[in-house]
Amino acid sequence: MIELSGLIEIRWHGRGGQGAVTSAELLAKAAISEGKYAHAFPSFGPERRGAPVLAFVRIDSNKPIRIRAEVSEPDVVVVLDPRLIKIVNITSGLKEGGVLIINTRKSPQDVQSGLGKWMVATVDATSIAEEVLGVPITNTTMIGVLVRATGLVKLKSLFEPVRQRFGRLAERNIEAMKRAYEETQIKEPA
Amino acid sequence: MIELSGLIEIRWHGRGGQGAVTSAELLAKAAISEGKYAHAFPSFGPERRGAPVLAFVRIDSNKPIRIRAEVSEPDVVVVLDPRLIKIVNITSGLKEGGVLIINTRKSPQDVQSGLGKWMVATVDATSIAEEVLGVPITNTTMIGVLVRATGLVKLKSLFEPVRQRFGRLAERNIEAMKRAYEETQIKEPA
Amino acid sequence: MVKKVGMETSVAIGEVVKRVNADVIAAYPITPQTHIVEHLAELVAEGELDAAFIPVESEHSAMSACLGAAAVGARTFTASAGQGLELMHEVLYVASSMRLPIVMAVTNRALSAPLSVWGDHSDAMAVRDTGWIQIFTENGQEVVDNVLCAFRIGEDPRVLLPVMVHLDGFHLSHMIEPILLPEPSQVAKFLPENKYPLPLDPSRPVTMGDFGPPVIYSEAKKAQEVNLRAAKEVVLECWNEFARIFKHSYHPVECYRSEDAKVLLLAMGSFCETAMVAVDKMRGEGKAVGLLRLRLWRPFPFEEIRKAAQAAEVLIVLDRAISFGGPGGPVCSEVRSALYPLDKRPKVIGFVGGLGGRDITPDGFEAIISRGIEIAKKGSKEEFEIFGVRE
Amino acid sequence: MVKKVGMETSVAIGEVVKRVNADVIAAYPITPQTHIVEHLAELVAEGELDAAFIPVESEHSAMSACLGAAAVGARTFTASAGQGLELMHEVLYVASSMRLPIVMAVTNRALSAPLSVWGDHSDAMAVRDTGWIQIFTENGQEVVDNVLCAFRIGEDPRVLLPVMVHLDGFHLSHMIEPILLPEPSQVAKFLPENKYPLPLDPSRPVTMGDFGPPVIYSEAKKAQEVNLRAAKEVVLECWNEFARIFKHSYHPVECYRSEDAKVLLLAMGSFCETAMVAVDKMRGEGKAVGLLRLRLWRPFPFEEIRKAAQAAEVLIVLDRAISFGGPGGPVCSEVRSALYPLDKRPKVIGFVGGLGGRDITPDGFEAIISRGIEIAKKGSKEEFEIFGVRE
Amino acid sequence: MSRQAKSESELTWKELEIGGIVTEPGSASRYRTGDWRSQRPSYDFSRCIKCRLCQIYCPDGCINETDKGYFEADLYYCKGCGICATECPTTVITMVDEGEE
Amino acid sequence: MSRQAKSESELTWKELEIGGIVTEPGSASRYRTGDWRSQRPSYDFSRCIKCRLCQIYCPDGCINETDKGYFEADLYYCKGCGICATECPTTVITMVDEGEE
Amino acid sequence: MAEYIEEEYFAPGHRACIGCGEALAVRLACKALGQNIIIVNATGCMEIVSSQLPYTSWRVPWIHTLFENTAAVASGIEAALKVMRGKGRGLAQEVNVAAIAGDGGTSDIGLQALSGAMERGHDFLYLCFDNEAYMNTGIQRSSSTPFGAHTTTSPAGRKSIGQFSWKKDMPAIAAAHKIPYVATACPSYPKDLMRKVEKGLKIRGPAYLHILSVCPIGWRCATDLTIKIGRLAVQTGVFPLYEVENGKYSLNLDLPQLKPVAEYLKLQGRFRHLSDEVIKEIQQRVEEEYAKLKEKMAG
Amino acid sequence: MAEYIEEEYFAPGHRACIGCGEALAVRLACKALGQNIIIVNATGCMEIVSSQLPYTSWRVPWIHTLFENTAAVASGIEAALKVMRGKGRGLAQEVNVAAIAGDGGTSDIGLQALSGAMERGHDFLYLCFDNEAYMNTGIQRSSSTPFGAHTTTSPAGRKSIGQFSWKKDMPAIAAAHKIPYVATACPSYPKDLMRKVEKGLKIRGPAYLHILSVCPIGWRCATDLTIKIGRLAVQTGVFPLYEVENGKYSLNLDLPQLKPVAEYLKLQGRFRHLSDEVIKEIQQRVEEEYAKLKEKMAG
Ligand SMILES: Cc1ncc(C[n+]2csc(CCOP(=O)(O)OP(=O)(O)O)c2C)c(N)n1
Ligand SMILES: Cc1ncc(C[n+]2csc(CCOP(=O)(O)OP(=O)(O)O)c2C)c(N)n1
Ligand code: SF4
Ligand code: SF4
Ligand code: SF4
Ligand code: SF4
Repeated sequence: MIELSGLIEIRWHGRGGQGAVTSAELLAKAAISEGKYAHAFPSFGPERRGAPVLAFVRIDSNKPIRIRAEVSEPDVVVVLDPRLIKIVNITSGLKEGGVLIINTRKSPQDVQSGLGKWMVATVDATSIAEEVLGVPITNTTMIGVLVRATGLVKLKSLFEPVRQRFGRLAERNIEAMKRAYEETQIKEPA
Repeated sequence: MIELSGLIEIRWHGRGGQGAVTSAELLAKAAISEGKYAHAFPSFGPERRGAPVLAFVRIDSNKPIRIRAEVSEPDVVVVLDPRLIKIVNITSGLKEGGVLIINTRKSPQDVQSGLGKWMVATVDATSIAEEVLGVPITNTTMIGVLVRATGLVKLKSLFEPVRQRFGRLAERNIEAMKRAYEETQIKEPA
Repeated sequence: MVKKVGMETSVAIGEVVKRVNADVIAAYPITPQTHIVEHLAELVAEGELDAAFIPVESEHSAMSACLGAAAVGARTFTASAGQGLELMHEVLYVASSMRLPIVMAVTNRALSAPLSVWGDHSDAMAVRDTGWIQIFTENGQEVVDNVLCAFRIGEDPRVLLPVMVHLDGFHLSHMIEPILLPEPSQVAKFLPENKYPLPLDPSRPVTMGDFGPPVIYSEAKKAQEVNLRAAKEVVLECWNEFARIFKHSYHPVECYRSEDAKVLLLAMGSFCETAMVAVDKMRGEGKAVGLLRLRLWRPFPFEEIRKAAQAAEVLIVLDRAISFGGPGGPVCSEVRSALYPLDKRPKVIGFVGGLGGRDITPDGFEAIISRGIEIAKKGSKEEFEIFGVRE
Repeated sequence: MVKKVGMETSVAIGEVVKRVNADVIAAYPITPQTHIVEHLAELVAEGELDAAFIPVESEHSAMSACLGAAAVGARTFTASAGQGLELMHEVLYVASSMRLPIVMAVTNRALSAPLSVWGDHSDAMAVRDTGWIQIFTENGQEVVDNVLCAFRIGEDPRVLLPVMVHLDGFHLSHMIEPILLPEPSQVAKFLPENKYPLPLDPSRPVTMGDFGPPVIYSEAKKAQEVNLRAAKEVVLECWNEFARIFKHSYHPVECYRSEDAKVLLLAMGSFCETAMVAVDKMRGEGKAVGLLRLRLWRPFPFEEIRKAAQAAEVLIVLDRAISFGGPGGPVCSEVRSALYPLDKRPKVIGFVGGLGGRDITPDGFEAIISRGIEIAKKGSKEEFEIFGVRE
Repeated sequence: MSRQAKSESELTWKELEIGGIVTEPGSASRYRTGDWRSQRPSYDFSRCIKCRLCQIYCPDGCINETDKGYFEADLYYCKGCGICATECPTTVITMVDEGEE
Repeated sequence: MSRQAKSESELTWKELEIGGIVTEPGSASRYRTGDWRSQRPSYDFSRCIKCRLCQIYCPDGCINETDKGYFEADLYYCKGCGICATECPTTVITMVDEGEE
Repeated sequence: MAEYIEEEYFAPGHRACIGCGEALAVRLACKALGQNIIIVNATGCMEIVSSQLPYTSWRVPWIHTLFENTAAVASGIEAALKVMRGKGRGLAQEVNVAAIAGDGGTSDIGLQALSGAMERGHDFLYLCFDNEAYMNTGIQRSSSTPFGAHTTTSPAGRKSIGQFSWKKDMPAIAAAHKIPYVATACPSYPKDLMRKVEKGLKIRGPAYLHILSVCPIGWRCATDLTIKIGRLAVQTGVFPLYEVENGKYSLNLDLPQLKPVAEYLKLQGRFRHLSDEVIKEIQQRVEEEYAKLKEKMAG
Repeated sequence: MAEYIEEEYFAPGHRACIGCGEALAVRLACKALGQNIIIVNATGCMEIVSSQLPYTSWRVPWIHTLFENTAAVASGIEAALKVMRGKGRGLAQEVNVAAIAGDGGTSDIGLQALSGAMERGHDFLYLCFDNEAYMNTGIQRSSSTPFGAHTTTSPAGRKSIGQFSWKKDMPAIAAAHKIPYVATACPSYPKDLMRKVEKGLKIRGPAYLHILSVCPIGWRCATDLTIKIGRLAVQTGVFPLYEVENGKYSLNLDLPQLKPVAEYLKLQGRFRHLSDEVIKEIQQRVEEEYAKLKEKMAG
């Protein structure tokens, strides 16, 4: 787990329909429920099912957040779909010492050469999601990794938002999140 | 015939559908064709067939006309329909020494007591129109009286505008106009 | 010389549209615009004008049909007023931002509620952001001349913008008055053929009306804005050329007896002529008053207004529209804004009057001027005053 | 104490509408307004809100259905944006002049063409003459609070006017952020029942929406205008009362670090918060800059603006809309107009930026302020400048 | 109520109801449309069969039943269209010119 | 033409065509929708009867005839919907996961 | 006619033209609409002639807002009344809602609002008073203007025979919306008209009534012929009186023998220019349409 | 299929969702529209995905202006081309004009413009791509959304079964305008679709083609089922393929035995909440409508 302080900016990479916005939303809600300042929002546009999309979260423990621009220099990047890595520049603007969180079967070390200056956390979220949820939708699962790697919020702070959002499917999502939390592999920055 | 000079303002009284606007229009066109400045316009509004309506003409031999307000203090008033006399105040604002032109079977003297300060010209335009045009529409007929009483334009200046407007019915309208011109009875102001 | 002929201004507009050989007229009836399109319908029915007259089912569609016609390069005309102009409000922005030259005569009319068919400038002011060129006129001749100019201005390859010619409802549209129509030979000389540079054409397929993401929308808007402002030069050029051929000159701001005037009145449209009568009278009484007649409303003539107004002590602006709860009259507000940077600048006093067809007589104008002078001296409790309302 | 909850602002609006127990919601979908009405549809479908949700076939009908509902005394809500607000343009005038209280959330969006679904203030500015009360907001909480206030203000028997609450499209509408919803008990205390004084009712037949001839139209318009201006007092009263109950106060013009500022920036909407960051930074560098956040746009707060701005040397106004070919930014123009009568007044420098969803960062605001100061000193060739466009 | 009793040229802006609402139902019945008339119905009730058709068909709704059960136009409103005369199955009604004074 | 060759983030306001008109037909074909894909069609052409149904039904119109008369997706565009696979009457096509790298 | 309703809810003093068939139709319809009604009126003749500030001809609650949105305003009223009644707010009793408009306000500029309101199933009665042109603005063609008619925007001329298109079949369009009640009426048949208004009010859901209304001004006919010409429209088959109830057609006045259309046309100046050929063409089309209508009765 | 047209006038690189049936329908229609065409497109999915500045998917002249005015813009183009050709200005050859829009742009907000254009008899082909909701803005109900379907503005809930109204019958409404050609199509039947497009182009006067287009996003179905679901819509009688030529109906694919509607519904998440009762109700209504349609074929 890495120490992040002040205003933390997080960028999600996903595809239209994969729920990147939802995970951003859940994280922000969790942070807010802990009394933090936070907000979340999607990349605004008419992106269609399948197209690469972004979502953003900002969290600050101390003061209200006044910037609503898209995050261009994130502290944390979360990648929901491993196939995006070769398509979009996922580390664009990622701050030195920042955290890269990827859904992949690979270990952090294998992810790529050149990712040395960032902490890297990986998990095979697709398999977890398929096992636990029955569908390869990894947006909730990946929050578990994020929590593990950054400690930005407490895992249990997510339970209420997840329950509100998913109703009878909530418990399974929580389980997936927990499993991801457990199975996360982390490589500290070089 | 009375001497009128400078800016002459004329008000027509008719009913929706009786063609007061047309006669105002014809007069203005005739005046313009004589090189005068003139304009004509209806009382603006959604007056329905049968309702009392107004139309206005201004003529000036020397300078452009800059006022477009309705005429409230006319030099000349023309009444197309004798039944209007008891309904609307036809002499409202009529200038002293002005001219009152009425379609009526009556002689000018009989028209009403109290009209003494104006020149009064009358003709039985309804009968003329019925005889010559076959319908009791007196708008063109009454122009003949106006020309006779005021000399504002030459009678023949009206022929072209009438022809343009009425096509094959023009000649009969001209005839009616001429007859009215002939049959006009005039009483000078007291 | 050709003689002026007595003619209803609405009819005269139709005659101009005939003389420029318009291709498409799409219009929906509304008082007081009807006589214009009725005359056009007749010209087409009689074969005097070879144009498509599209009797659309609403003004929204009127302007939309005009968009389509202009996009294939047709010379396109329409007319509307009041509620009609409002109903096509959304479409107006598209015409200008897609750079489609369309000429529209607007017989200015008040807006509902209450429903009024009579004239004021509410409709014209409600479209002042839409990116159209807007020209105001004061009498039938000006209407005729400027409808002709509108085609030339709008279709100019440097401009390619839609143009509104504003004439006051009834007070101009329904007037029979002396009018000199342009001769065909003059029109031929004055008005080139309409050649839209990139029309819809299967032999050279273009895509019109794209979707503009944030990364490019601002660029498109700046291009539009710069283009519209630059159109002022073309308007001036057109009016100069018009003066050469037709011997009548037009300017964005017309100054009447304003030379040494301490007090200026600024007005637009048909009231200007009435106001002249008042100015003449007051001048006769030795009062140093003058009149500014604002003719080119969009693009707004900043320099001309500053030049015309800055020497005065008091500038009284009469608006025929209210921006409710806002600055009062929009014209007054924009004039103030334009004069704001000047070091020496007149006091600007705003009046609103002549709403929904209420007349203002020469005496009324005198009263406005006098009251304006009084306010300039003593101030007023109100940001602006509404003239001639029963208290 | 109740805790703030993370919630999308659009959803929060729906929650407020539920808490005020609205009777009728008539709306047509348009990005970025959709989440508001979708949430309301869901609340109605789940029986959480006992209201008629009318899924009309266009925005013109959305506002028209609202007119009807308000005329029988229903508490009425709708939401729209951009093209939708444009399509109902004609109807907006009617709502205000017939004095029908309707609350509308407007998720500000740019206007076509090119088509843009993203935020700017073109749509809000395009309706500035329509006689509505218009309130701008800067974050989700302000949206929520002001939607609640809008019902109270609009339905107040002294007001009886429709109210728009403006929230920037996406930047406010689509944000999940901390929000405190009003408690039912607070709502009960704060918001009286809607009692339209003269509703359509067979037991007391009234005629609404007459035809107004020239002899009476001006009187109707003056009544409307006076009433809208007077509404400012009720707005202030409402915000005071709001502060009493909810412990959060609102003002027509919010001053941020403007005390001794020589240079002021004026902005509206969500950009205000970003601008604060820039102001803080510049203050940190010892620069005497401050920020004015204009919140009440209609009725325009003349006194408050004058008071807030007159001591500054330079006032930089950022508009997110262009009045094409006109004064540039409408806000800048109106501010200039309002300050015009002052003897000592700031230089007012106009910028347009943030069109069609283009972001302005804190650095961008710094650049605007610096450039504004430069223009104030050296002048500019342009009447206003468009910020952040690729040259 | 009392407000509407003032005519359109007297009402001040302060006297108008909110939004220009008119609160007196049917107040237009003060307006004398009889002034529009050029012809007037005249009656020979001897032929009247009291079928009421004239009353039904009058666009101005101004035909009232008399004490004797006949139907007669209220000349305050009658515009003189002649429909009643044309539709009367027993030619009770003839239209006569209003005359000059 | 050359204008449109610039991307949306390069074009200046002066470079836009009048009214934002796009003069290069079909220029969107520069846009790589293949990036959207999670699955990819893979072929066993031995079963192919050249009925062309896959080509007809592809929403992205990205199936081309090969030299041998088979039909194969252009992966620059193919979004991986799976329609071709589902509609192929002889199951020539199977969708396979794109995999990570 | 025992069932004649004495009350006049549309007060005299209205400013409709002399002999106006539309005013008559409104007057009769109002009798059947009764007191427990809210009327929404589109801009047009009937609105203008009845509501000049500070006067009103209406003795029932009435609202006018714009030209094109009548059905939408009615939607809002209907929905509001219903939900408020449920909440114990507003009016306690069920109140009927009627929307009225001219043919222009119905078949052209107001069609979309009407279609939307019908589709959503609002419980209201829509009355189209069809005088076959935009009369309020001075006789411009609408899509309801019959073929060949001269109007100011479909003038007869060297290159024009007047209206170029066949009258839009609004009742058919309304019926295609599958609403429970569609009917035609004409004030020349007052009993029939009032019965249909009453029926339309009683129906749950949208009802549409299309009322042919002679306009002596626009049709260029004598003011006393209003009733007669309406009757001829029906008797010639130009405007058959029928009802469509839940998709089922029924003819209210079956005419074994249609009168020649020429009898109808010749009384009207707007058709004066038509040649015998064209009249024949019209005759044929009328017969065809009438036959199709009768087929639907059967079907 | 010898008649398959190779040319793609709707270029790949468009941004429609994976498996979009509407994009397929447009692509196929474009083949039949050919090169000698001008296309007018309403705002909606197809416009957004095909025309993002500075790119375009269109290889034929194409214009988009607004959401609700497509048929009116097409009117202007058609009328202008015709008159200019007559004057020897503009394009020398006759060019076809097509207007395309979604179901929202057709049956709701664009209905009036369409009705007006049909009434005026413009020579153009209107194509409605019906994906049964406002998809571009995120699946809100339109009047073309079928009964019971869940959308974001007709959500299923404790007090709602989803869409409350029956699908508006746009082809019937178009046919009530008495235009020469009305037809339905679906890209699952590509030959039929293209034939109808070609026919619609050839007809003089207005032609209307209503094309059911599966939207995997809005219908909540697998992206590879687009064709299959379209086929089921036809085979269950939910969306019969037919033509109306000058008022005469003909069925293009008569099905002796309709498949159960449930087969169609169960593949789509938007109907997931429906009870067996409701499905039965739908089944019944589908059968009724189908029977009525067959009656019209006979009649
Ligand atoms: C948006 C708009 N366009 C045009 C008008 C002008 N207008 C008012 S009434 C009318 C004609 C009404 O015709 P119709 O609906 O047939 O009714 P009628 O007057 O014939 O009874 C027109 C064109 C308007 N008020 N609003
Ligand atoms: C006046 C207006 N209102 C609303 C919108 C927002 N809008 C754009 S596309 C769209 C939905 C389109 O739906 P449909 O016509 O069915 O086409 P689809 O996207 O489903 O293909 C909406 C509501 C708009 N652009 N303009
Ligand atoms: S003449 Fe006409 S208005 Fe007079 S009573 Fe007879 S029907 Fe009525
Ligand atoms: S998977 Fe879909 S997009 Fe790819 S080739 Fe097959 S049908 Fe086309
Ligand atoms: S114009 Fe026709 S419909 Fe209108 S009031 Fe006059 S007669 Fe009646
Ligand atoms: S939302 Fe539906 S119709 Fe629109 S592009 Fe996606 S799949 Fe196609």
